[in-house]
Amino acid sequence: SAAGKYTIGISNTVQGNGWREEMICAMKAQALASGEVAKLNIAHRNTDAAGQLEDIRNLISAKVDAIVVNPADPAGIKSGLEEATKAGIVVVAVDQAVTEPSAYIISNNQEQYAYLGAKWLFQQMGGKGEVLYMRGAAGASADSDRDKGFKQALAEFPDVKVAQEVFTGWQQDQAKQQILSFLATGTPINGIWTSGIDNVIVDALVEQQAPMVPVVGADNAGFVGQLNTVKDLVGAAVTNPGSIGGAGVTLALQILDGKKPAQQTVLVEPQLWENATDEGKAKVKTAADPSLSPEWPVSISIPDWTTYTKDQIVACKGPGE
Amino acid sequence: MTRFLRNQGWVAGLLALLIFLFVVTRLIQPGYGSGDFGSLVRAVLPYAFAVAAQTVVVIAGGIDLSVAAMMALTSVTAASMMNGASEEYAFFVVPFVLAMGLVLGALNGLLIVVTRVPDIVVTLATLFVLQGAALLVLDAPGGAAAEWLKATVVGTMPIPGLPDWTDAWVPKALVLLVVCLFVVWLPLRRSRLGLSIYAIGSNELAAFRSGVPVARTRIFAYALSGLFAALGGLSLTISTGIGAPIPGPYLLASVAAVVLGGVALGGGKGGLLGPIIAVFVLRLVRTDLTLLAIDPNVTTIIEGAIMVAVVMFGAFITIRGRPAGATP
Amino acid sequence: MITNPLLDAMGVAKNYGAVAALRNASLSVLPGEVHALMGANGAGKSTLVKILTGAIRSDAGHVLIRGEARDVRSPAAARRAGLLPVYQEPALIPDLDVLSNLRLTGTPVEPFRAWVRELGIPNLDIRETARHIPLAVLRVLDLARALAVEPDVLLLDEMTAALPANLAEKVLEVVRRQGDSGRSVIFISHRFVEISALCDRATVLRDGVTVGVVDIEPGVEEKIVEMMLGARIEKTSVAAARMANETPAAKDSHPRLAVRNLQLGTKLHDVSFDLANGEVAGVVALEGQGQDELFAALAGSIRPAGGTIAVDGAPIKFSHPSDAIRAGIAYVPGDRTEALAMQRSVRENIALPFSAAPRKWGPIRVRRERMVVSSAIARLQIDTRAQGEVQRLSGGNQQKVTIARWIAADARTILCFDPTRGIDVGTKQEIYKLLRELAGLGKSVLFYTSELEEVQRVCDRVIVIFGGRVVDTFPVELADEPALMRAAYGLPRGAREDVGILADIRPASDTETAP
Amino acid sequence: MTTSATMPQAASFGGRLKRFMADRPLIPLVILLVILVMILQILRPGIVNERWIANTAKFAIPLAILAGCQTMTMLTGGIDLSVGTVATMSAFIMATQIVNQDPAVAFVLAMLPAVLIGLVNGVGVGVFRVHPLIMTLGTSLIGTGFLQVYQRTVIASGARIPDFLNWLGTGLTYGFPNALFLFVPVAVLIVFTLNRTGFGRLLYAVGDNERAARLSGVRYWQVITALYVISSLLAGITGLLYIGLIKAPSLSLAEPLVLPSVAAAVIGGTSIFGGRGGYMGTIIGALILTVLTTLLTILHMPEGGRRILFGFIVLFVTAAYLRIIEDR
Ligand SMILES: Nc1ncnc2c1ncn2[C@@H]1O[C@H](COP(=O)(O)OP(=O)(O)OP(=O)(O)O)[C@@H](O)[C@H]1O
Ligand SMILES: Nc1ncnc2c1ncn2[C@@H]1O[C@H](COP(=O)(O)OP(=O)(O)OP(=O)(O)O)[C@@H](O)[C@H]1O
Ligand SMILES: [Mg+2]
Ligand SMILES: [Mg+2]
Repeated sequence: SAAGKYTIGISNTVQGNGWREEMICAMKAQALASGEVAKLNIAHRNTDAAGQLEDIRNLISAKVDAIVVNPADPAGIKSGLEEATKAGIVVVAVDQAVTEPSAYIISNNQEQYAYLGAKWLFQQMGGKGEVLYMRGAAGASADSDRDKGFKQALAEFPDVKVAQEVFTGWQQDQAKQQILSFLATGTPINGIWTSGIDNVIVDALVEQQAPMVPVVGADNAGFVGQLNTVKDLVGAAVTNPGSIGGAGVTLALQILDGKKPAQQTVLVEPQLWENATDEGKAKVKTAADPSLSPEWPVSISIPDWTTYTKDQIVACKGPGE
Repeated sequence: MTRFLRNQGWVAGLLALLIFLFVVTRLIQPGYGSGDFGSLVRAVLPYAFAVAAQTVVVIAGGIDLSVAAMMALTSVTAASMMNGASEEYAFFVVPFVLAMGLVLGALNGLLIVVTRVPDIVVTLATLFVLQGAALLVLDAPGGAAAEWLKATVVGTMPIPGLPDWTDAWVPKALVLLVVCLFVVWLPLRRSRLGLSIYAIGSNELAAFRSGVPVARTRIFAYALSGLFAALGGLSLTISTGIGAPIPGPYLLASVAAVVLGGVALGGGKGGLLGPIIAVFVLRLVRTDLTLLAIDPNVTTIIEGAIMVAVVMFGAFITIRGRPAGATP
Repeated sequence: MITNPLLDAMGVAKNYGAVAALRNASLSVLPGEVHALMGANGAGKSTLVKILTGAIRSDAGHVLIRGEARDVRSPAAARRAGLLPVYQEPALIPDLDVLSNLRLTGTPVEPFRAWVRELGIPNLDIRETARHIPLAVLRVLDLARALAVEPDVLLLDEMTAALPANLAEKVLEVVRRQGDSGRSVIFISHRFVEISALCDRATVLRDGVTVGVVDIEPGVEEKIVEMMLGARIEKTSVAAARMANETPAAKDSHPRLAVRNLQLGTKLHDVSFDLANGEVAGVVALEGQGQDELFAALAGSIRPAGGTIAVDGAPIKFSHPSDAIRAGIAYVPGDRTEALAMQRSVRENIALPFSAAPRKWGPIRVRRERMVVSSAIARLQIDTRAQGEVQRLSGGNQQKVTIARWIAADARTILCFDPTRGIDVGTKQEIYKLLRELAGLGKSVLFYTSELEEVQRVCDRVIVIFGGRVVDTFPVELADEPALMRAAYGLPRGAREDVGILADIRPASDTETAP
Repeated sequence: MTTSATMPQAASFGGRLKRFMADRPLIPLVILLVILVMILQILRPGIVNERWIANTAKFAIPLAILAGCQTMTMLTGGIDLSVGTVATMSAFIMATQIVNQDPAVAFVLAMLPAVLIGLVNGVGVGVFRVHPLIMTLGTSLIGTGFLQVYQRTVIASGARIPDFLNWLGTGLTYGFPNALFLFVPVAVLIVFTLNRTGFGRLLYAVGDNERAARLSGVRYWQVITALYVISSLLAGITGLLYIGLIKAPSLSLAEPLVLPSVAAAVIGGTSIFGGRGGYMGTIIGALILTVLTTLLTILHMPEGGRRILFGFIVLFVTAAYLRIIEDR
């Protein structure tokens, strides 16, 4: 099947997290579906910007045609990307932006992601009350982008107060312990905003028989399932498709084929699926996909950008495998 | 000769392994050249400083869980100080950050000496403290680095007296590494202070009874570790141009390279050269795995297996190599 | 003429929790004097030395050095004050070579080399790592290192205990000369011969209290023993015990242990001998003649390159000490740090062999164990005040624990490598008696000792090893000290000539053993 | 040494109290725990209620069992860094296999990698003498790799948490967490093993002085192999319990517990150099860490400040504990 002509390098710096696993699978599936890729060269491990620079330089040594990268930091890998461009390699950053001007960017709009969910939540709360703000990993750039969006929404609702701000570190167990500790304090809250560690929060509310409050999460299969099934749960899932990886591969191939997009930057706007209205409920129902691993986002494809089938992404096989 | 082999055999073996890996790399990618070697050295830089920091305290019989956090703190400090500042300001920032590493390292040592809490707990605690401090300095990756600093690790350095073709094979980063580590380490190792570090790691009681100022030596070892960690932090800022408050994977890597490098956890044995070569080996393995385009999940398996296999092999030859009738 | 003491300690006390290591100790040393510090195991001798040299802090007491009150807070400070100790445990850094060890302590190298030669080690490799140097040599190096800086007061804690006769002799010579040249020496030893040959005066400690200072003169031994042991005196003639116990052991067709042509690298050549049931066989050898390796091989610690070992007539291959133990052979190493889990209790240390085999990994039968262990403790008179951790016992009591273990396990053959190293006179007698009793019960003992006089007291037969070969075997009646000394140096005994051939002859040991 | 010579007096009350504590090191540890709980109650009056206690226990139990693995391995001078991976593997395999398999079969499949990794660890450490840290780090990398490869084969089939594990992980009986049904027997077994069985005794002996143990007839590899298999089995069981508690199978489920498990054991008084320590202290160490996490969660302060505080409290607790039990 490896009839394609290109070798594409991939660099990713978070391993063992459902979202990133889906991203990698989307890249593989898209490379396979496009028929244009002979080989994928994937550097996928837990590391920092310096480690990603190492991976990028190794990919340059391997003489790939394009590099699709989910940057550990927008500015931190600038020099590596610059070297890649100089070596004639097409560079596409997915998920987050990079500062290197020669790179193409296709990303989820993290600020908008947070803004959209927070705004919906504050409206649900009637524009007032206390919100539990469960962030991601302290010091991560995606987290600080989302914080900007959240703060922007917060500024629009002066009567909404942050009851407690915690960092879950994007870890399920930590988040669960934090929510249980918080519930034990008996502090009344009117809503919970999570940075994608969502289903354990709903679980905790159910287990503790705590009053249900609106919860905002991401479009992870587990949480979307809960929006359908958990009694009294009002909530919203904001899409943050891991399949952006597949879109990145598509963009890289377009550029290699000489079909450059008009702009360096393409933003995939998030959507919000809520179960507060009947219309929304129907949407959530169709979105739900209990067959997926609960940590995988259900939006496994992006219209216009990915061409693989569900079976292909779930099989998670790239060209030549 | 036999003693040389007993003392240095491990390092020599590692060096042979490294050369073997270079040959393998050339076979995989015939175009692998001086530029790629430069990339390798740049990748090695932060790991090398981290492992140097770890080595010093391990030789002194301790362990430093705070190396990576110390690197993060010094890195964000440097990056935020240089952010928007003039190029010359960096001349002040570098010594400031190094002094900061030295003082914070000494503080680690002081806490261990004063509280008498085991090293592993004290440095675990300071891991959190330093990480917290890094987050207070910068709550997300950011900052900047002076251009001249960034230039110190880019490109090569002609060494006078060597034939021209070698120039391309002497990356500036390598010169920086050698100068920073061995200029400090080599004279120290032969000095009484250096011997004291080995002594307290080998047998603290015997060292005390030999008149070694144990507490002072321990504090010094941690201070030196802090200095190396600060160099590591600086090298992160220099290579990425930013500072990141979340530490990279340098802690476990440093411990692994220390053991791979023939330094006994528990103290008293080994040197700096072995662990540094071990770092090169580990980085080059990563390069080869990328060049071979191996499935990333399998690379994890391979990296783990190589680590275990090398140490297992080492243990095996030491067991076999022991002459039949020799007693300790 | 009244000279002022060089070192004067008064009212020194030290408590370890509930254990009073020292209660009221005093010690006064004159210039140019070799001063013995004596006391039973656990009397507090080592503790006093550690306090005088700043290795530990005392709870109470004054120390005057040259008439001035000095607060010696660390070994380094003691060095500056001219006090240099050689502790009971080696103080060389195991992972540094000898040269680095010297540099670490700022010891001049040339004087050190000179002392080492003088102390009977002609060809020391100064680049050797301390860890690879045998214990006895390490002790000597420790001494040479102290001598090289020409201290005013040299404190030697059981310096000779781990030394074979030839090295011990050199040490005594050197120490004697220190006294003559005007320096003072504080000398701790349990060997009266050494004390009377060397010392001018003795301070005697009992239970942490100085009970007297005596001049060393002929016949003072009895008095010292009385002071040391207090109520504990118990005179038994070992010889008498031997006579009493000697029920003629049933002579089996097989010896308990038959060693044939044992070969081990460059260390052992063609070693052959028998060990009968009910026999105590002494091994006599100078330092490094292969006795360590012989014992280690018989204990299953190292694998011999050739030869056979037969137990009760059945040839057996040992690949691990547990094989030897299963065959009823127990090994008491000379270096107690090799035999003890220092942070564990006395009881656990003694009971350790009971749990070794996987089928014994289950629940412990506590009552039975306690019984067996306490009877072994009683038998060896172990001072168990600090029994929670073996490392808190005094050196001699630690040594006793290593033996007690195998008494408790009821081993049939015991390989004792210098078991009385650093054990006080009272207990020594006990151990001699014990070994004889064991023999009387039909057990066999192979006994290496660095104190030649012990051979006469305990053994039935003597096996002499020189250069890795058995050069002579003779009954104890012929083993007076000069004869043993000659034998140890590899010199042929009287009319029984040829060393090489002798090694291969199986002497009719049966006839020789019978007293 | 200038104080006058006095015979030791009958100890003062303070001295007696100190001795009392020193002989029973658990008491001061419990007191420190109680102080932390009291601080929590003062900061958030009413938080310390039945429900909170149950929740704290729920989270402390998996940590305490993993810390039990560390306690036992640390007694022999080792460490088991693979417990996180083993627990994650068991949990993940259980949750994915239960979808199509009989629960008993799923259970066996889930425990299989645990046994395997334990065996490999044991043989590596016991026979080949690989340093435990490297060995277990290596097997945990290898395990993670395999888990990722495995994960790809089951993405389509989804995952389910068996009701029984759900009940065990989150359920309450008369206000007591059901996890206690698992934990109490496990804890009793560990304590009994360490104090009253031959195997436990050998763990201490081997860690204290391996040569002495050898001379007593102990075969090191047997003890070590058994130990690491037991440690892995416990980790596997913890994984099952943990997935019942968290209910979200992920590839890094139990990884965050590894470092705290080491910390709990060390805070509880077990020495990483071997030969010293016990399990009761470890349990309280786990409780202290869990309470501390809660304490920091509810504090209103920037994340950096929280981490700094966490570090200092851990250091302070351990130092205070050592001061109290120290008998010098
Ligand atoms: N660290 C310690 N903790 C508790 N008790 C101790 C400690 N060190 C020594 N002791 C006790 O102090 C007493 C004196 O010990 P010391 O070592 O001074 O005896 P010693 O006279 O040198 O005996 P030996 O002849 O056996 O070497 C002994 O009872 C010993 O158990
Ligand atoms: N747990 C124990 N507590 C106290 N003493 C023990 C214990 N186990 C063994 N012993 C003692 O050790 C000696 C030998 O023990 P035991 O009779 O159990 O050996 P065994 O089962 O015959 O073993 P083997 O077949 O290996 O010789 C006996 O003197 C016994 O009292
Ligand atoms: Mg002593
Ligand atoms: Mg003694």
